[in-house]
Amino acid sequence: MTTLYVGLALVLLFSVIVGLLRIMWGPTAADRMMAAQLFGTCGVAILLLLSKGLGQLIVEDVALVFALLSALATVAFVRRTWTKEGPRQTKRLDHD
Amino acid sequence: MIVSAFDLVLCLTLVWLAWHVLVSPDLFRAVVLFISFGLLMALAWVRLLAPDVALAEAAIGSGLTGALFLSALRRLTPGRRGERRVDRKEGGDDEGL
Amino acid sequence: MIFSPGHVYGLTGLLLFIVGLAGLILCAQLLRKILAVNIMASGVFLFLVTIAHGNGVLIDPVPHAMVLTGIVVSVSSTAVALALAGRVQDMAHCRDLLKKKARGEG
Amino acid sequence: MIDIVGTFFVILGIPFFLSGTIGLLRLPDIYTRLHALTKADNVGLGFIILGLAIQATSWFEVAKLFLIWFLVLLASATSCHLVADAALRHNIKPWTKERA
Repeated sequence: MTTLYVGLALVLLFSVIVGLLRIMWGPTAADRMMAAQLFGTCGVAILLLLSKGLGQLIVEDVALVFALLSALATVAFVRRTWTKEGPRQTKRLDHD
Repeated sequence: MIVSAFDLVLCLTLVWLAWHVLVSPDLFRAVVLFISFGLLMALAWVRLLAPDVALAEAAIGSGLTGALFLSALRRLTPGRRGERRVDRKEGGDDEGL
Repeated sequence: MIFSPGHVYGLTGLLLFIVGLAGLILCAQLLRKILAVNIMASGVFLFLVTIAHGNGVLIDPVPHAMVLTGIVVSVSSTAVALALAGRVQDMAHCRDLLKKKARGEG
Repeated sequence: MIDIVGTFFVILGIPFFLSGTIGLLRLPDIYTRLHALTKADNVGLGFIILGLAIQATSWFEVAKLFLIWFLVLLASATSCHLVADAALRHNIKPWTKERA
């Protein structure tokens, strides 16, 4: 049982490592961010498989927190990094 | 056996990620690599039988720190318009390390 | 079992600390220095938790508490450092220690 | 018996994850990659969670597992929409056969 589930987690870890290639290549910033989003989902799955394979039930709570906060980085990216208008800082310096 | 294979792959990936966070020419790529580094650290805590630390790392390390860096990146990147810097079609630039 | 997790993760923590320290010294951009400090902190935490893990039978809770506190402290100090870096860039008009221009085509 | 069915579902979820990763690497533009990523991964995670929920020991655990799946669905739908919207606002043209 342990071997099977940890082995499946290892397969998903390899899938994450292959997904790193998209972060390295990614032509646009959004491609890189989407790869990070994939890691969030894969991380939840790996944590669940590890929790079953190693018999640690509390790890499911870690997966829960992962799932809860996985959208945070993407939202910060879309709202704060990849916006159209110029840097807010120039505006604030004008006020000073 | 399979468990130590998992450990080995995870550790190699962590070191590889840390190295590329520091040498990648594009700052945005470095930040995204750092976010994935934080995600994989949570797996390492689980393997070290520290689910309490994994919980804190999942909440703070990957969620909050990533958002912090992403929102600071806009202010700390050069160029009059941030999107020209972040949204280039070709690969990274070579403006120092 | 070929490797005990103590060996693998302890060595990884050490390597992360070294890589982070090298990045902190060698990289010029301020944001990358902050990233390097974070990586160093991760290495230290990994090493501490590995010590607490021992041989996996009896787990010491004190390093866990220290690492938990350390994670929270490191995120707050990261926030302060990022704010300071933004302030340095605005006042000195340079975004790294090689005095590259902050505004304009740089 | 229950263990075999649960393990079957868990193993069934893995190919969906792998296809999500392959789609992320091989599809031509950001919109198609978004599609591959969010759909394939959520179905894969759904199968894994179904398999684990079948083997779960308590109803509380089942509820927790499905809560995790619901949260991941919510997060990926939200972020997929946000990224696609931002990409359209950045004038990234969707891929068509003619422009390939």
